[in-house]
Amino acid sequence: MALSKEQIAQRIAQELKDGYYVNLGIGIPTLVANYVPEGIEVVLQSENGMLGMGPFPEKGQADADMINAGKQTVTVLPGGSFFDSSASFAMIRGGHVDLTVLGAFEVTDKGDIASWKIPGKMVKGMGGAMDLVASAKNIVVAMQHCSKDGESKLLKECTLPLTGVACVKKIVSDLAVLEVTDDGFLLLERAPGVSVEDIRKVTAGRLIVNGEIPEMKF
Amino acid sequence: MALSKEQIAQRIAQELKDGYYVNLGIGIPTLVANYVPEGIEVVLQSENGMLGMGPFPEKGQADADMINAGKQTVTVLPGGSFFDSSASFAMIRGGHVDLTVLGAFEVTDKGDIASWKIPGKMVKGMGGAMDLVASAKNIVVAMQHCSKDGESKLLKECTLPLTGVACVKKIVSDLAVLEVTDDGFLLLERAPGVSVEDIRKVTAGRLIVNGEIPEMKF
Amino acid sequence: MNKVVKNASEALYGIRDGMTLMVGGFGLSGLPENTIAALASSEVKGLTCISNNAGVDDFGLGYLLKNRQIKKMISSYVGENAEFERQLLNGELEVELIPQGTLAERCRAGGAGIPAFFVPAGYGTEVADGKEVRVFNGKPHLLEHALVADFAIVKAWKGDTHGNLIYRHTANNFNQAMAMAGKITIAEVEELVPAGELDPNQIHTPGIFVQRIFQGKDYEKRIERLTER
Amino acid sequence: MNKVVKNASEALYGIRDGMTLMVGGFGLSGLPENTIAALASSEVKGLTCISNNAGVDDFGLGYLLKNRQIKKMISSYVGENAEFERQLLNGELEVELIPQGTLAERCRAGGAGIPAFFVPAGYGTEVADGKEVRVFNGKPHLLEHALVADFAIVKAWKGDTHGNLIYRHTANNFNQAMAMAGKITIAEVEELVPAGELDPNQIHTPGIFVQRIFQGKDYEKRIERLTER
Repeated sequence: MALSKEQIAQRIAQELKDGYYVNLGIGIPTLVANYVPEGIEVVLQSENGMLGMGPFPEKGQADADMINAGKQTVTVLPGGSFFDSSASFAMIRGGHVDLTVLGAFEVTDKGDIASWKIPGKMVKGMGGAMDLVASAKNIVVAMQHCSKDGESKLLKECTLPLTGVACVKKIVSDLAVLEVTDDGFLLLERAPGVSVEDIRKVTAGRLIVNGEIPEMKF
Repeated sequence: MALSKEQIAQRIAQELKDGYYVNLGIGIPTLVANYVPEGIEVVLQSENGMLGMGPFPEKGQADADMINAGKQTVTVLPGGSFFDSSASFAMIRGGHVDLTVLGAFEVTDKGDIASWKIPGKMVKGMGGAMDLVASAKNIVVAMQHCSKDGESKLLKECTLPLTGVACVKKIVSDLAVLEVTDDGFLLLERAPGVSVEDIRKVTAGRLIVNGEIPEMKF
Repeated sequence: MNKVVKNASEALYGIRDGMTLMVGGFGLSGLPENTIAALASSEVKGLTCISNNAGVDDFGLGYLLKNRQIKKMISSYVGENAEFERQLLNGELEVELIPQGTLAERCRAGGAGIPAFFVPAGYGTEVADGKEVRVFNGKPHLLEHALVADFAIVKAWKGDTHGNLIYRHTANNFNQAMAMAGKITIAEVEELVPAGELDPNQIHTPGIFVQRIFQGKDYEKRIERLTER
Repeated sequence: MNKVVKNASEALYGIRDGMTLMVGGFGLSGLPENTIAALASSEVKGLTCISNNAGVDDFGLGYLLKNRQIKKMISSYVGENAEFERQLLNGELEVELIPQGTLAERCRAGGAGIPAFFVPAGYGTEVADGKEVRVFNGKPHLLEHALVADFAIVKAWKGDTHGNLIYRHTANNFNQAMAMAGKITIAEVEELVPAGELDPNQIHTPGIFVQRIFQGKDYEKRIERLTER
């Protein structure tokens, strides 16, 4: 059965390691913060200018001067810090963020990603996504494997304008966990009850299946 | 009569305008701070990382964490600030400092300056001088007109390695005030009792004398 | 060294049609509300605004958009504004989109006298169109140029008469880099104090970058996405 | 997220002959005294040290020079050190001189993922030898490259267990930019506090840049040029 958004986030949370600095994009990636494994401490960066982002504020405690990159009101945890946007992207560009999680419209088997613009629709802008994908040491994409009409979003070539090239390292979709390798998408794990064949049918890019593919564990 | 070092500094202080941010080099330029005209407020920058540099500390009040670019202990005035060296040179390089005063071994009638290296002598390094001369909006050089053996230091071409090219705007020597123009050194003022002819004799670069040249006033 | 002006209108002295403005803030946070309001009630038009976002319909730069005072927006994300969309689709507004980190760094570079620098962001995308590409450490980078503005308009929490500024929390955002890059930088602050009252170790924007400062009033500090536990 | 190590020796774990080190400080101010002392009593040699100055004979990097642990110095000003001069004149030491502002910016760029940038400093001088020249706004500029280091060693006033740092007065100097550019950044502080005790608005170096931190001891904080009124 395909994963829910929460389950995708939960699976991505297993990629976290103790001591990681992590940037979580808008949407499913934001949910990852709810599933940080026991005994692991990570620091969340928000690219508008904070480290140590905490949960949303208690009712009545919201502060207009403390928002995240999605413009939501947030809190700061002990050990956090605030800084200007050029310093924030110095951290990102300089490779100091250990893991970046973001959503995508499409990815390719070479690690290209399209996530910001759909021709014919109003352009909202790339925000920090191009900076993040161009510089992150480790990028995990959280996405649906197919569009609503069942078209694969894991492609040989993106059909939409690119956000970055050859940058995605891992994909956690509602159906599978895949690693981007020189030879294409290496299938690592299946969603519970989803077969390799199910995944193969909806993966338009090169798919590599080596031996037995385990189900994801939660 | 040739000016003393204090008089050179005093004359340069007349170049200060209210509201100026000023960087004073080591040596004679440092003395300029003692002659800021009445009613004029300037802020001194020290390129290691402070604005609002004040006088030397009272006896027993020196703080190892508060030094100027010459490594002397100093104080900070109300309205001052501390910052890192990259921010400090951002101010300098970005043209935010209104006036830079520094010493020189040699200058040319095109505004080139040599101030950091004497072949055969131990090289100490350029410190911040190259950054300062390359970016200052307005550079005044405080210097002796001649070497100890009477050789002119206001030349057509520098004989020593350059600190910067075409950057000096004005020179206050012990003998004269000169402006660097497209046509050479324009003589603006004479030291008291020094004749135009005296100056001409020890100025190897192109000297322009237009009409009556007034004596400096203190 | 007193840079205090009475209010936003006085701070905007010299602004003219067709000028380039940097406007600090991210989303609706850290916006120079008073100065934007004064601009909106002025006649100035044909502005090029460099600002990470374009406000919402009835707040921030949305006011200037509604009045048709903006000719061009240079931003990284502009997606919350119906009037913006209408003008863009009608060809009444030019838009240049820049990756957020590149935008921040281009502002800092403008203030820091660095005319151009290389970054990896945007390589292989439409952002790279017409830009010089060079490989460093095996990775392609784009040459990006500094941005400067006729006026930079920023908002800080506290400021002093010398123009020193301290921002609060994430309301710093683009204000600090933009404050460096204005030929004239206007700072409005929630609390204006005499020089000497701010700790010189805690200044985010040293006064050398600020030409005019005033105490703002009636801050609405609107929250775009109130999110509670 | 506890980055605290016991002392300088533990902080230097992994340092090897021939590595490149950035060492914060300006003159003798803001020097990582404990870490330099631990280096001096270690066997490590063949170091390339990036530091604005080279210490004096019996303080700062002078200790390492005396021990012949430094192969090359990259600095802007090195003029206060007789042993340095002796080694240089004997060809025992390499020296690369870089304008001070360019040096600071190259360190920041190394930390900020900007591989190269243009500056006007040094154009027309020997510093320009072999460098690309390009004219921007009618003014020639040199292309300068980022600096990074295997270890950056910095000194702060206060720090917390997450590695957040606050500098005091002009003892900030090169520490902040260098802290960004170390593959491993070691911070020694005069006062180490638990995470949460420092105001998050006043952090000069966010902990993300710091891998190891410890509370230094017995700071001499020598004054190079005591000047009183």
